[in-house]
Amino acid sequence: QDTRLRLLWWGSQPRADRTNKVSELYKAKNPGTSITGEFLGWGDYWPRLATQVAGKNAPDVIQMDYRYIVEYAHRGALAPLDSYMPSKLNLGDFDKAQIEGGSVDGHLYGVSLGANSAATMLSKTAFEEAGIDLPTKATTWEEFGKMAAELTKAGKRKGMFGMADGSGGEPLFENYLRQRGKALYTADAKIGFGVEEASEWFDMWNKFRESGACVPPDIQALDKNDIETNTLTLGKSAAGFAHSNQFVAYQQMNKDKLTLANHMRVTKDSKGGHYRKPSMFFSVSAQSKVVDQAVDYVNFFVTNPDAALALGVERGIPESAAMREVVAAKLDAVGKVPLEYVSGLGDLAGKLPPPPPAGAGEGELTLRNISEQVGFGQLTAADGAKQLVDELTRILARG
Amino acid sequence: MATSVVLQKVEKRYGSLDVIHGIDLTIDPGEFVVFVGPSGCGKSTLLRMIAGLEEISGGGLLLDNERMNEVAPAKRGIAMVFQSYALYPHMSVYKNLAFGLETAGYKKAQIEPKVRRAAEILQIEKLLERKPKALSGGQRQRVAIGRAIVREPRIFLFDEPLSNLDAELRVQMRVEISRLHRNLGNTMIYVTHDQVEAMTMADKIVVLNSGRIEQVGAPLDLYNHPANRFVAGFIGSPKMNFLKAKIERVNDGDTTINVCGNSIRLPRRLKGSAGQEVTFGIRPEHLSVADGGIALATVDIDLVENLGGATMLYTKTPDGQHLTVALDGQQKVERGTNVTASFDPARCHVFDASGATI
Amino acid sequence: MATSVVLQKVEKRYGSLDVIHGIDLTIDPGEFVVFVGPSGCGKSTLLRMIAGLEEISGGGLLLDNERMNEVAPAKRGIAMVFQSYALYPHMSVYKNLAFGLETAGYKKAQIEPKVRRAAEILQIEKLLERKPKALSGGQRQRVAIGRAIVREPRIFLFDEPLSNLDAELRVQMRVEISRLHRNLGNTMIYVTHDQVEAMTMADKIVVLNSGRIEQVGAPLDLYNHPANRFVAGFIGSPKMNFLKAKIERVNDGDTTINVCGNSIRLPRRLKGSAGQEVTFGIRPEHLSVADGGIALATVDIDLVENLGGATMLYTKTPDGQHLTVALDGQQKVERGTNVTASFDPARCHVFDASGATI
Amino acid sequence: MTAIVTAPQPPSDVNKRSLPGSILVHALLIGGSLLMLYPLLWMVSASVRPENEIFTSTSIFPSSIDFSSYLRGWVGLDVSFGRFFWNSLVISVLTVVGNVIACSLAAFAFARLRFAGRNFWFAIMLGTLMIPYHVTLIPQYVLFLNLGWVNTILPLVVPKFLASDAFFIFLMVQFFRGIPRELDEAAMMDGCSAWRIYWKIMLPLSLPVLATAAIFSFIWTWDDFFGPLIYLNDMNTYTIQLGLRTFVDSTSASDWGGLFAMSTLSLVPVFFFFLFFQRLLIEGIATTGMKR
Amino acid sequence: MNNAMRTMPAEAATVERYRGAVADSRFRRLWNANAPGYLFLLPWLLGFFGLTFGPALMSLYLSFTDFDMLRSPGWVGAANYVRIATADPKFASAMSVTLTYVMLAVPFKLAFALMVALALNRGIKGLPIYRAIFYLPSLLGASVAIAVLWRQLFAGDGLVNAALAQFGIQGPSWISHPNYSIYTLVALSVWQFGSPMIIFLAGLRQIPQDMYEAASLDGASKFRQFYKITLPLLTPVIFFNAVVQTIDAFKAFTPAFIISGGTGGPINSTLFYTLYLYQEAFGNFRMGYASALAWILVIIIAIFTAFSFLSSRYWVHYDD
Ligand SMILES: Nc1ncnc2c1ncn2[C@@H]1O[C@H](COP(=O)(O)OP(=O)(O)OP(=O)(O)O)[C@@H](O)[C@H]1O
Ligand SMILES: Nc1ncnc2c1ncn2[C@@H]1O[C@H](COP(=O)(O)OP(=O)(O)OP(=O)(O)O)[C@@H](O)[C@H]1O
Ligand SMILES: [Mg+2]
Ligand SMILES: [Mg+2]
Repeated sequence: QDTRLRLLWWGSQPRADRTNKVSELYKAKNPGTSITGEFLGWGDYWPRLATQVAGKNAPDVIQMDYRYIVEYAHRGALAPLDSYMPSKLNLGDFDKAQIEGGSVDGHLYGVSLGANSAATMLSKTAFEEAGIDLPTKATTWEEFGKMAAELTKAGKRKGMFGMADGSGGEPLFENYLRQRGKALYTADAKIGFGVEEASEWFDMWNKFRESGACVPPDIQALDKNDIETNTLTLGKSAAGFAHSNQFVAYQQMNKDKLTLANHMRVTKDSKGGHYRKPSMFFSVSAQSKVVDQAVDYVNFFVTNPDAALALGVERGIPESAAMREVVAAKLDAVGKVPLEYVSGLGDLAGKLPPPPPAGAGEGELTLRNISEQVGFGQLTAADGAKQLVDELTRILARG
Repeated sequence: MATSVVLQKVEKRYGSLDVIHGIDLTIDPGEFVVFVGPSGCGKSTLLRMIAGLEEISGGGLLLDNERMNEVAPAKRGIAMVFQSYALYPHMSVYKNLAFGLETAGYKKAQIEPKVRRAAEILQIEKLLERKPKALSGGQRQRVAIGRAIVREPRIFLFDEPLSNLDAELRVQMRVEISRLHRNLGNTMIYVTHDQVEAMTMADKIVVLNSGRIEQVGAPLDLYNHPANRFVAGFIGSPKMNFLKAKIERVNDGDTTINVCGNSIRLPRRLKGSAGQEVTFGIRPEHLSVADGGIALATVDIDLVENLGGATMLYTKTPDGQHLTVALDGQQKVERGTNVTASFDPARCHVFDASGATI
Repeated sequence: MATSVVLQKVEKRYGSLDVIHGIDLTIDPGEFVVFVGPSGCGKSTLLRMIAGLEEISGGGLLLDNERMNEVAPAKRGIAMVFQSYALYPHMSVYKNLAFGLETAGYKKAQIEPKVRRAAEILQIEKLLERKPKALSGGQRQRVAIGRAIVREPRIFLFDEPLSNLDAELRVQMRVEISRLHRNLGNTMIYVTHDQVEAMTMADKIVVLNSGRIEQVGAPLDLYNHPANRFVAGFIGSPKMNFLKAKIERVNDGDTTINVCGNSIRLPRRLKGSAGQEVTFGIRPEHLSVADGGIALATVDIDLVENLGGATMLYTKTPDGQHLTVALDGQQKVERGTNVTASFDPARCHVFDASGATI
Repeated sequence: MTAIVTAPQPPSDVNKRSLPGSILVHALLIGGSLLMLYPLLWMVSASVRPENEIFTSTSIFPSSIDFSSYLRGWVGLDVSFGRFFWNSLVISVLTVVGNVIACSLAAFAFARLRFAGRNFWFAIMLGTLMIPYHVTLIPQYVLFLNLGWVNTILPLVVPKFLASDAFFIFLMVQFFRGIPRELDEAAMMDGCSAWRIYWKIMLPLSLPVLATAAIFSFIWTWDDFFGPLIYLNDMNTYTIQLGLRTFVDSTSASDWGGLFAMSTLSLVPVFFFFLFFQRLLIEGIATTGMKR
Repeated sequence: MNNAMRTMPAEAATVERYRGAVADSRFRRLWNANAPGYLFLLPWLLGFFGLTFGPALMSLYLSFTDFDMLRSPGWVGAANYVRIATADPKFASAMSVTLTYVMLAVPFKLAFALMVALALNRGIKGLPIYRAIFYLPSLLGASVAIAVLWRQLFAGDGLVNAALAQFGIQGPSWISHPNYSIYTLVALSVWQFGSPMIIFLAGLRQIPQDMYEAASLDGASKFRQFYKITLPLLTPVIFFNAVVQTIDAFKAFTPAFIISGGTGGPINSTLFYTLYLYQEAFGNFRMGYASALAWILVIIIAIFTAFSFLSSRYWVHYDD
């Protein structure tokens, strides 16, 4: 009896090429299985997935994001995978914390396909042109602000500022909060910070704006939260904020030589802002009629060395220690940068926060919105902070 | 083929505006009926109601004794020449003519000779490939006629079909339509403003006025015995002269009336009484300026129109009333002079105050 | 106001189709010129070229001696009544009439009386608020006339303006247009198929045939002295009778021709020679069946048309040619009987083989 | 009989424009054209320039030219772009046919036929124009899923044959109303059924609006992406727009060069479709030859 | 010509043929009066009841539920509507953004489309090419290219500011400034004037030429011809474009989606109503709520449309 597996993921052709190769490998080992893979860009992916799930026509294997896994899991769209461990789903050499990352309410709903971390992308070329040293692991926000302001003043490139305005960037804000011992969200789906932190955060960026360290608000607003509109890509800033696994893509779009750095420290001794984040999961649809085979495929995907070789670090650094080694040996220079970055975070890295609660997506937009209001001077930092906390509270309460 | 048409108290309202006020009319199978009447009196509306293009606001329409009010136009078996032509602008003349036949399911081979024959009759053979846009007004009108006559409907409706044709062509077309009527024997209803057409073609003329029938009758009846002043004035061109008059004396076999200050004895008894104000009517062609007949008045000539075959004198009576005199041939009369108009008392008409002939 | 119109070898081609073949014509300032001709001969085209609506393919158009070929219609100072009316469907009758005046920059207060006066003349006062689609054919035509006459242009062009009006209205309108011409004194060009209009209104009639001028002249000239057979046949209704004839003898003061087997002496010298085949022309109204005149032939009556004021006899000569006789009044003649048609030799016409009058 | 060739119409505005005037008109039009052409030029330029220049450079002149993205774009995806062209073409052409036929039928009913409830249905028809499609998407998806139509072109095509595009119905109603009723009446007198009037009178006289509907149907379907996104899963059934979208993912490495190269190519068929059908935007002739 | 008609055969059966046409019962009469209309409407009716009505009804039902797309909907009564009316500041802000957009984009776009259509309606050389070029912006639809292009035009260092700089004006980044971003979307909408333009062109073509002949003889200048003849006779098409463009503008989604990347930013200044609806539905899994939003929009559009139809009696001229 033939088995048909349907896969759905977001990404572009390079990712598809790699994924399809794994499917070929899998089919070679499991004759009688046919696999159809569908892929779309990030923005198109979610409406299609939602529609298919709503229509009870979901694919068997679904690529999931950290942000949405709770939403889908909570609503029963995903199949819990605990019962398949460890015999069918062998995550033995996975980092425990990363397995946790795919768990909601104590059940495993997603197998992490790779890890990344929030990162600061820097234009090495621009810093060198301006004669400014690149930040180090010890650099604080205050120092970096000065460096960036200097770079702006140096004015080597028309319209280029030191850094992007990160005040509305959720990963960056979360990093800041974690360094201060707080969190964006708590495990029980509450806000993990107070007005004070937020207010200081907005204040800090206000100062950066004043000093010319970061781009003005109307330039920052060009950023649509994707690679091609990041101010770094647009040549408006020498530093931008993104995720480590996007480094290759950023480099591809940029004439300058880029490099990765951690997010700056709040104080000299603050630590633990970063974390290894599951960049994406494979989940199995609860509607699937072939859950067993789907799980088997996922297992193959993350534990087979040939598969790992085919995938590389395109989806992030493999979670399996064994696979990591297999992959590391074959990486080129650009490919190595994110790998080394994530593994070299040291004390900057901390524990994986719980998956964001339902409503996190709206929360992200809210942060962005309020940061813009502060940026454009429509709200003071303090008012912005208050409003942020209020609104997030309301959103979380609504769920 | 021939079909009777009966209108029973037919009315037409556009919103609150009554344009046809209850018309009763019976048209026998195979009759040729001409509708005449002043512009705007409702002739076209009547035709359109018979055709089914206009809803009948009140009353009934029977064709062959079947009520037709609600029957679709296409099912009534009527062909119509529109006053506005309404040619199909996207079709060649040939197609325009052939369209009705195609619709009726005729074969190409049957259609071709019919269309050619009609085109020949209408003298538009050379235009068959043209679109209506490239035709002159009269040519369009002929196509419009052709579109109706290629078919063999129960009833033909013609709405001023010859109005834009030259005199010669008009005569020819008139003859052809009469011939068609003779050959097909179907019922024809024909609207015209042309006196000659009305007089020569009609079995029966219906005179309409403001949505009412004034008189129905054979052409010469209407000419000779108009039921009222309106019909008298409308039938015949130039129009009948009307003069104020007063009955002086009514005898058994004659009546004396006073017109323009002259007492005139008419050799018949009028339904009126002495002293009654009446209108005296006499057609211009029944007046003469030669000797003979009874003198009506000596009139001043205001205007002379020389038509070639006839001469019109527009004159004024001593008491200032207009009088038109039609004379044969080209007459050497001068404007400003005066002549004595005389008439044959058998040829005059008298109407009472309400307009009825007495 | 009055403007001269000169056409110099004016031609019109639609693609490869010539419809006007080089027309030369001079119209004096203030003249009233009537164009007549068979349907499709190019009358409307000529008007449209004068108006500037149709490109002139060849030749020149001068208004007041200025070349106008390339001047925009709006700048020529012309008002025109379209054969197809071309009323503005979205404007009320009032607006239709006022449009030209508004365009010319008249004030509301100046426009109102002009429009009212025109409406009164045209008897459409009651319709001023209506849209054209709620009008009868004749009412539309009157609005089309009104749109031209409210203005005071250099030149009026009328394209069969009265074709859809009833006889009475037509006479009234004819009088009004003549009056307008008298009052304004501007140049008028008028196309009509109506003999009476042509004869009574024109200072000068232009007879067109297939895009060429056949004759230009005063109405009675054309009637009495047609230059050729075409004009003779076209002017006058019913149409002139044409019979085959042969010249027998040409003398100084008279000519003898043979018509229908009768030798007839005409009291003038014809430009022809003995033995020549010619055409003999005599108008129906110049034939009689009474005594007097020269007998033409004894003819069989095919058809009698009684028009009320006149009677038409359609007859055949012994050698089978058609002959129409127009008689005054209502005659009691029977179809199938025969009568002797006689005529006045001064009134007949003779044409050579090419059609020219001799 | 020899056919008489009717001449091309004289220019509609009889008075010829003066030379300076026509230069001015052309200058304006050319200036406007440049403004309109700019995105196309930019796109072409983006398709041949180095990828790391696309988003930074404001000039439309590339620093170097490289046509490789055309090849890469055409064959770079799992399925050749030719396939997407074919799919788009099939769907678009069927849509054109469906819309023109079905919408004109409905429009004819609304514009010309009298029947009980006409105004009611007309209002409903307009109402369907107002509902944002996002919220009917899922119920409709479920419907098509139950019909077994998902992953075929049926959900994209069948509704067009059922006049689902109220826009076109309304458009045609407006134009049909401009055709003189007397022509219908003449046809009725010629014995025509409603169908024949529609087919022989209405449609031929509505060429401009039918061409308009055809142009829009084609272009909008060609450009449509949400419908195919939801209903077409298998890449072999993808349309051009879906194909284009698979070049880019905002969160990972994208093939921008390929995207712009194929975007440029994808314009070619629509452009020619437009050029062809706009020729049918001819002079309306419905009222010629009529006394009005 | 002569007695040609004589040879035409008479059709004996005609009388029989017409006899059957007479309506003989109430039902038949009803059928005769209504059948053609409904037959022509049949495809649409099938489509409506088969494909549109059900989903529309469903979405109406969903608007009274907490449907999240993934689980079965649960009835919440009017809660969604109550929330929209009382506790949703984004609803008000999205509505005001949308209304601004409608009020600006529709008239400008129509005016522009009409202007260009008029310019392209003359007998000049190269017309088809011009028309195609002017349609081009609409051809590009809502592609990435447009997003980039608009940034190039309206960003801080864009062409618009470069032009303004010639006059010594230092403009902001229009496209990403909360005070101006909506206007760049209006500009985009106006720039994509192709479809109303084509419809206008088709409409212009339908105006009888003899109207212009009559008007030019009445001495009317080109301008007067335009606004006394062209405009009134074009009103059915203007009306159509106005209604349809208004509906479209109310439902505008893609321009904001591509320009703001789906965020509606900066500061919700481009958060169109349907964008908000989309965010609620697909971003926040509140399909029930989104459906309620949708039906409120339908009602608002319907009111506008009904108003247009009522007013059309006074200014739209139909020839039939
Ligand atoms: N657009 C055209 N293309 C080709 N031929 C045309 C065109 N318009 C008119 N004609 C032809 O030119 C000739 C002259 O037409 P015109 O309208 O001037 O005739 P007319 O004298 O006004 O006739 P009528 O008395 O019937 O109105 C006609 O034979 C007609 O068929
Ligand atoms: N749609 C309408 N709404 C209102 N009144 C109308 C409408 N159509 C026609 N009428 C009026 O009805 C009357 C009769 O019109 P009809 O067309 O039947 O006249 P007619 O006798 O044919 O005149 P004509 O000889 O001028 O063609 C006219 O007075 C006209 O104004
Ligand atoms: Mg009439
Ligand atoms: Mg003419």
